[in-house]
Amino acid sequence: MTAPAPLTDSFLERVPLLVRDFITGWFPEPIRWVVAGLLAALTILLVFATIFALLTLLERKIIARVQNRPGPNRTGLPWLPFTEGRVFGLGQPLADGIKALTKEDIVPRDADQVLHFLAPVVLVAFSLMTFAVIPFGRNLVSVDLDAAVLFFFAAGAGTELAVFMAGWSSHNKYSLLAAMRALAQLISYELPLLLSVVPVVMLAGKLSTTGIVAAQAGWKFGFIPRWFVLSPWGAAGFVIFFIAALAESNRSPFDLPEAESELIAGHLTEYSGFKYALFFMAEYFGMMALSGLGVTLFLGGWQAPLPVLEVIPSYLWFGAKLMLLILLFMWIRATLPRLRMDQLTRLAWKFLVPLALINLGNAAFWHLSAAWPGLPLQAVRYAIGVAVIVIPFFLIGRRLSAGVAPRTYRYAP
Amino acid sequence: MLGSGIIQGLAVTAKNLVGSFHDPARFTTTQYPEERTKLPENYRNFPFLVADAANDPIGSLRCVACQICEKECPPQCIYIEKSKDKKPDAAGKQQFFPAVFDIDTSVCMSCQICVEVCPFDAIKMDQVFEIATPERFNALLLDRGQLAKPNTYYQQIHPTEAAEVDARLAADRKAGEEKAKAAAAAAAAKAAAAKAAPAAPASTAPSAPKSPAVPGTEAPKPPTTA
Amino acid sequence: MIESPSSPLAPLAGAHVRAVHDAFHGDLLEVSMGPHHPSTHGVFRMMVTLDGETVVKLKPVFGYLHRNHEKLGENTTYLGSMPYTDRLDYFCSMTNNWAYALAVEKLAGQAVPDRAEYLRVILAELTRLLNHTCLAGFLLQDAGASGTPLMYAFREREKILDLFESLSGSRMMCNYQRFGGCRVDPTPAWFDAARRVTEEYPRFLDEYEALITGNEILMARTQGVGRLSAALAVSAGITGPMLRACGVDYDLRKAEPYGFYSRFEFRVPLGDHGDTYDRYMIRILEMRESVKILQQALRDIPAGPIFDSKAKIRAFRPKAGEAYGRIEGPKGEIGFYLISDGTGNPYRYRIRPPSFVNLTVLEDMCLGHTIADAVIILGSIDIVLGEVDR
Amino acid sequence: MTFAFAFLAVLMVASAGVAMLLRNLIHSALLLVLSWAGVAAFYLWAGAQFVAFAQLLVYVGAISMVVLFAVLLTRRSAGSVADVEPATFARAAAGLLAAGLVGGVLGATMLRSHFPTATGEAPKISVHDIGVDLMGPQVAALLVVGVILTVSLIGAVVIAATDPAATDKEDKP
Amino acid sequence: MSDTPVITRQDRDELRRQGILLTSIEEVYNWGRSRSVWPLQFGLACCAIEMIAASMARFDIARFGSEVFRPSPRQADLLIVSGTVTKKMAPQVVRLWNQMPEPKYCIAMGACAISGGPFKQGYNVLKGIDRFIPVDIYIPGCPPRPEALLHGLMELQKKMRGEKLTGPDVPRNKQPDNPCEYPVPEFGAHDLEPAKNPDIWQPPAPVRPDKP
Amino acid sequence: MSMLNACLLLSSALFCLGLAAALVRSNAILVLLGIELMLNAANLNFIAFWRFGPDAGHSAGVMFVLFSIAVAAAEAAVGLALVIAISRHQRSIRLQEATRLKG
Amino acid sequence: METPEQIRDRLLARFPGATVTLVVNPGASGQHSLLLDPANARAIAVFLRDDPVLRLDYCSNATGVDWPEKEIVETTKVSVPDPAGGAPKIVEQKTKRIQPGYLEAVYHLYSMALKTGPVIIRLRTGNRTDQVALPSLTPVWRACEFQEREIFDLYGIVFTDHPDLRRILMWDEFKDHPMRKDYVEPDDYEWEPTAHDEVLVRAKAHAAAAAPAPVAPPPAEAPQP
Repeated sequence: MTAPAPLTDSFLERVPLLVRDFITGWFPEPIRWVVAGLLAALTILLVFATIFALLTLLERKIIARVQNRPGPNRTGLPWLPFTEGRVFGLGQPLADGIKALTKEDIVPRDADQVLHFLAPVVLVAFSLMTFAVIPFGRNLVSVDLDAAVLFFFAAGAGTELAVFMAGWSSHNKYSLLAAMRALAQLISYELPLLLSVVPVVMLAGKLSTTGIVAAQAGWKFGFIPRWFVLSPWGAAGFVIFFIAALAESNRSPFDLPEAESELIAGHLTEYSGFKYALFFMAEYFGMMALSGLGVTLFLGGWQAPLPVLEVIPSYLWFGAKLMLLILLFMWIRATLPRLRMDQLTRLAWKFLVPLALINLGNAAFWHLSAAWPGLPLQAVRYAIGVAVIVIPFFLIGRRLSAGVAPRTYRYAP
Repeated sequence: MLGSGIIQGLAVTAKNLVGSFHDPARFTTTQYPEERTKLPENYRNFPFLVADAANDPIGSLRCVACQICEKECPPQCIYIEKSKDKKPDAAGKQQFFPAVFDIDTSVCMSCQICVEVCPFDAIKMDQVFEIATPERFNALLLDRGQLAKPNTYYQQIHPTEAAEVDARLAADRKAGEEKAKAAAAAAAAKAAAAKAAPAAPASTAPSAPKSPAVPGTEAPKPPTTA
Repeated sequence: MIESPSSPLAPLAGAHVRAVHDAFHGDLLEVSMGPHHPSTHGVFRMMVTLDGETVVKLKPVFGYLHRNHEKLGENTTYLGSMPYTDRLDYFCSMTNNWAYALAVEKLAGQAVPDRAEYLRVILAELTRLLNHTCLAGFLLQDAGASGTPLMYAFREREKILDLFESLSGSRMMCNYQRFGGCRVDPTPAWFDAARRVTEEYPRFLDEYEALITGNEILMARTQGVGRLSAALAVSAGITGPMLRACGVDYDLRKAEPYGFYSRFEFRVPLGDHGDTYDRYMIRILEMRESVKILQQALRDIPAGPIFDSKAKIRAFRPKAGEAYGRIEGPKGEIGFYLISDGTGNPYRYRIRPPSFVNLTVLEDMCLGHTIADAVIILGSIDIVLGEVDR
Repeated sequence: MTFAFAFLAVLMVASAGVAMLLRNLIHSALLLVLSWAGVAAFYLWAGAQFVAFAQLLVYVGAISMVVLFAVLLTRRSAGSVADVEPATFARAAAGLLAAGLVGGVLGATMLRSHFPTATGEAPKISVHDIGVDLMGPQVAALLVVGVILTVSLIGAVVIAATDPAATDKEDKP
Repeated sequence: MSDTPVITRQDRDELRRQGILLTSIEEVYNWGRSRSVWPLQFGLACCAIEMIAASMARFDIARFGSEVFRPSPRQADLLIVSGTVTKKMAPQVVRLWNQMPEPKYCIAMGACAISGGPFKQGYNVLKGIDRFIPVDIYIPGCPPRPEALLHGLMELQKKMRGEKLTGPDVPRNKQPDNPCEYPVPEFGAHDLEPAKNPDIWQPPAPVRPDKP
Repeated sequence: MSMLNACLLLSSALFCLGLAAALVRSNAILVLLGIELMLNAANLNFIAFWRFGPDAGHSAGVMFVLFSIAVAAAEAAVGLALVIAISRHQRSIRLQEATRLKG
Repeated sequence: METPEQIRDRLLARFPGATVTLVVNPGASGQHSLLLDPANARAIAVFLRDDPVLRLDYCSNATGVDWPEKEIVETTKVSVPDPAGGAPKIVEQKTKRIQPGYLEAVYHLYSMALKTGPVIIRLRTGNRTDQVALPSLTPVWRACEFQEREIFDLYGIVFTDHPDLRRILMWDEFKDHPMRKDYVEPDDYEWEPTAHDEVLVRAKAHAAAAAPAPVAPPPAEAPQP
């Protein structure tokens, strides 16, 4: 993140980099890169912690609206002028934060003290690490790694380890069950997640996130963006990625490790006060990171959907797309019941993995047929691409849902 | 198709999400302290004692300490002590009155049986529900000073029922007065020398407390602002 | 850091903490779900033995809400027990009232005016709507649907509660029926409101079904889970929708028509699988039938008194004898068994609670399923602890 | 540079050493994960980015999970979730002696021998290079590894899969 | 602090300086806590249904930031004892209370939780949860309307906002001699043992104040 | 001592630790972990020689490590499957007790 | 459906050794019941369940009733011959007898198949102290499982052959049977503003037991009349 911003970009586009250069300019040259790195980390931490706070409120509001009620709206910011202390409950996250910070921290006597303490720390650390490789804007990536996608998944793997640590160290049976569930879930969903990403890597020819975004640049016919999600394999890959991401971030309907109605609060049962808040934060970080990766890989990253809209700076586009995905997460959470453990693993192994493998072939076909000349042949190519993924979807889907169907009922004579 | 049911469900929630911004049927919240739902007339919470005179609630209680409600109260939360002496009621008849009338609202189950069994329309159900308090013994045991509320208040919270009751009482009183008049006439005819004294009820009862200790019952005002 | 002496195992395990700790290290995991557990619908407790996540043993533990209802009933007057029946099954105070009133009327040979009988049917069917709606919401809540179906259910519940409140004065604890009739005569405005609710209800049901009934996750979670055979159901005295989900045609409204149920046209839905999905769907279908009954009753209700002029409110003393009266409550057959010795208090006051008896087969239904299934099987039985423990 | 190396070396050896000493199986596994992460950090330090991430992904993400899962699944025999009974003294002594001998020989050799070293910059190898290499000269090896992985995974599933009938028979003494 | 007899000017200045700092910290602290009261997802009987109703769309306790009903006591700030506490249940309630982290509050919702209510004469009914745990707000009613619960919650918020970080009237959890563990009663042959916690249960003497 | 030697020393230390664990511990899972550690130690050598060795820049070292990691994953999967199978059959994962060949 | 008398007669014919008594219900409901002797109860129950005419496959309600020992004053009219030789006088003679107490289990049986019922059967124990065992009908109707446990818990009737006879509503350590009429509640009196005699009696007993009276002051603000 040390490259200067090209002057061809608009001023708004360059603002973050200019700010960075302004601050690093105060330091001597040899340690500038360190400062820049720290600055990036700090910015990510601050920005995403703020977004996390607002997201908790947003989620509560959205779920409330779905349920025909207003949600938190009485906790304003009393120190904010001209609002009479009421701004849509904007103070709610702050109040929650203050409360969580001042709450007593309980460690059960039977618990594994060290692991119990380490789990939330490890979790937050790993989930923050994943942000490092996501390009938030045209020139905004903390570390432009060659193997960025691989890094993302490597860092993400640590989070599940932390969930296991939390569950196991609490020495509570519900937590232990949650730990087992978290492990099984991870083992099951890491594979479809990776497999859904492979076609993108294949077609972009790169593991670097900036490279993948660059591969989606431009517009077909001048108005259709070349985002991967708009191709048949990309759409299928995105759906698989999204489902697997839901599972990876332990969100409904895959929130089995902290299934309230079954396991109290799962691995969080024994956590109180600030540690609990850390877990909560890490869950949102994980959700944001996976959404960010999804945006990067499938939705064209920070690219604008239309050439005219490029005046809006790229990081805003990225933010908008990220929000869209997160809203989708929330919408799903407000609607669906939870799966059972065996159904969860079956969905992964018998549905997502085969589909992801087929999608791999589909992507290969797409790559090989890229040179088919003429619009009609391109249409045929598109049709084949859709058919290759939709037909297996129906077939596998029917097998998966065998024995499960709406029923008709009889009435007593 | 796999997923169609899920999409249908998502459509319903989306409809509700959007609807909550413009459709009152999909935004059902009454934002309590500022807005209030209109309590139905029949709503009941805890009993209170009807007093005929607003300026002297304790002195003009309709209750004659017959103790029927005390006996019938299922959770047994009423405590009554009958007065030693009698005093005239609103109709001018000499009646006992409750020297002590306590209701333990920490026990009361708001069943309204005391109201049903009361032959004197002296105990009615109140509608005040904002009585949360950090105190238990000092605040939740209501004595007759806290329980007594004027008839006008009763007319405010249960207008239909109060109108019926008032009509019935008025009829009773009229009948009573006519009877008394007849009796008086008879008495006058019999012995014109003595002067009957069906005087207006003079309040000799103990003075009312200045301010009851329970929050929420300080001033008898209707709880609904509709 | 302050060390806590007891982990959350403690409230969950109660006196058995030691044994559970031992089980922690053993082959099988013994989990005590409840009495404080998010999905036990109150203070119910299940001692569950798990192999992995599979239930191999499940023993229900009762009594955490044993409020000595029967003892209190024997120490208070006949009328005094009426408000207590409200608190028995706090979703269905109207049907509880009716069952108790029916038993006392049987005991004393008390007649009920026509209008009151119609009113009772109307209120009982509204109660059925209320109860089944809430059950569907709670069931979905147990299945992990972060509150939305429950919220919609309670949205409708509030409409019915408004009716109850404007009629009887209380949202939940109606205390409305009396021996020989009802307490308050509804106004025409009330009937209009009731008609409006009845008209709107099918629309809610459609929305609710669109939200969740066709949902693949729900179907996968409930179909084939917690099967109950008809033979076992009959032997175990299962009643209500749970029995009819097993395909046994036994609805007291048809089998032993009390009140004026013989005057109404409605059907009794039956399930074929006896699993959790059937139990859920039977309730949805019953709600649609209840709407039909309500429409007929609201159309046909006659004018007249609502309280038998010969009935007594105070000093009610039926002559010695005994009676068992039962009705088809929303949760199943609720019965009252009364023995009178001629005094003002019943000598024996016994409640036959439907959900308590329905719990008999909980273990049979849960064995071999996972702990997540056990939660929704329990949810589909539809228990209310006030009535289970009394 | 050397400071980073020293730090990583201490981290790796210490965590691995403690892991091997502990009686708590879960703690051992988690400490070993730390050691593996240290190895990954070493690769990163050495400039082999791709390998480092692969190491992290495979060891921290996959193997550790499988190990923890295995620990939990087999806890019935371990007496408790985690505790492992100590080995017999003779066995321990023999093992330690053997390991010590090997260590001594290796260490002595390492200390005495001199390898020719390159003095220049760290070699750079990009993902692209690795890809080209894998698909070019190493393609045969890649195929073999693919086959090995597939076969071993199928084998693992077959071995670990529950055979209800068999286990039932086995359970009866 | 008003009852301190002699205060030098120095002391007063010091106090004032501390006071100002404390007041603003106190204000923020109390504001945060009172706006984020997470109740324990814990229902006992009839009142629990009204408690659930209070969190539903019509009344929406979420507006106060309190819709986060936590299933685990570790993350809860408020124990709403909603319904009859039977003697069989009482030990569990006390345990739950003990497991909640400070600062914690207790609302006794409904007649049964306050005093046993209509079931007071029952042999298995605890006559008020305040025999074993300290209750901050009593909400009478059987059951109280959901609005009454909201009112109770607002009263509690008022109480929280009025709490001092120092001085003689600091909240329970900051008092040095405060028992952070409340004794859990055991099941006896006829009754709970002990049947009450005399440290916190000090009812008035059984004399009628208005009776000679 | 050159950097290469230091790396090799580190690697041999790790190797010995793994060896000791594999020999001393009786728990099958721990033995497996020891073996994994030994594999890691070996991999360390490849990278060390690739980085500091005379023929720097040749990708063979990296390739070797990649393949080795893949094989290690396979080995872990099979090994742990065996452990689970053994534990299921004889209710113990003490290796001394795994003396029967017939399942 | 058969009347209770018909059922009794059939039962007596089928089970010659059994005693089956008709207990007449004088109340308005007219639900008479059959008193079975415990020895044959299980066999009779199986018969009632399986008999094709009755098919009482459903036990709706099972409950206990406590009938403590009570004094019965019977008034009989005895004609006393007049010693003077006149017409015999009819004199009312009062005899007092102590009816021994017993516990009773009552079962309400219905038929789901035929949609008929109820047939009520009762079982009585010998007395209220030691002979309180009755045969469990859970093997016949599973519905009795929890209800019989409840009777055991609250009344103390021991059901032989019950699969899982433990306390159900009260805790395991509990010793009493609270639904019996002579059960004495534990003294956990709480200050109540009540005039009810029994409560006051308890209050007095409590005050006597707790010699040092509680120290807290009485409600202060309560106004004096």
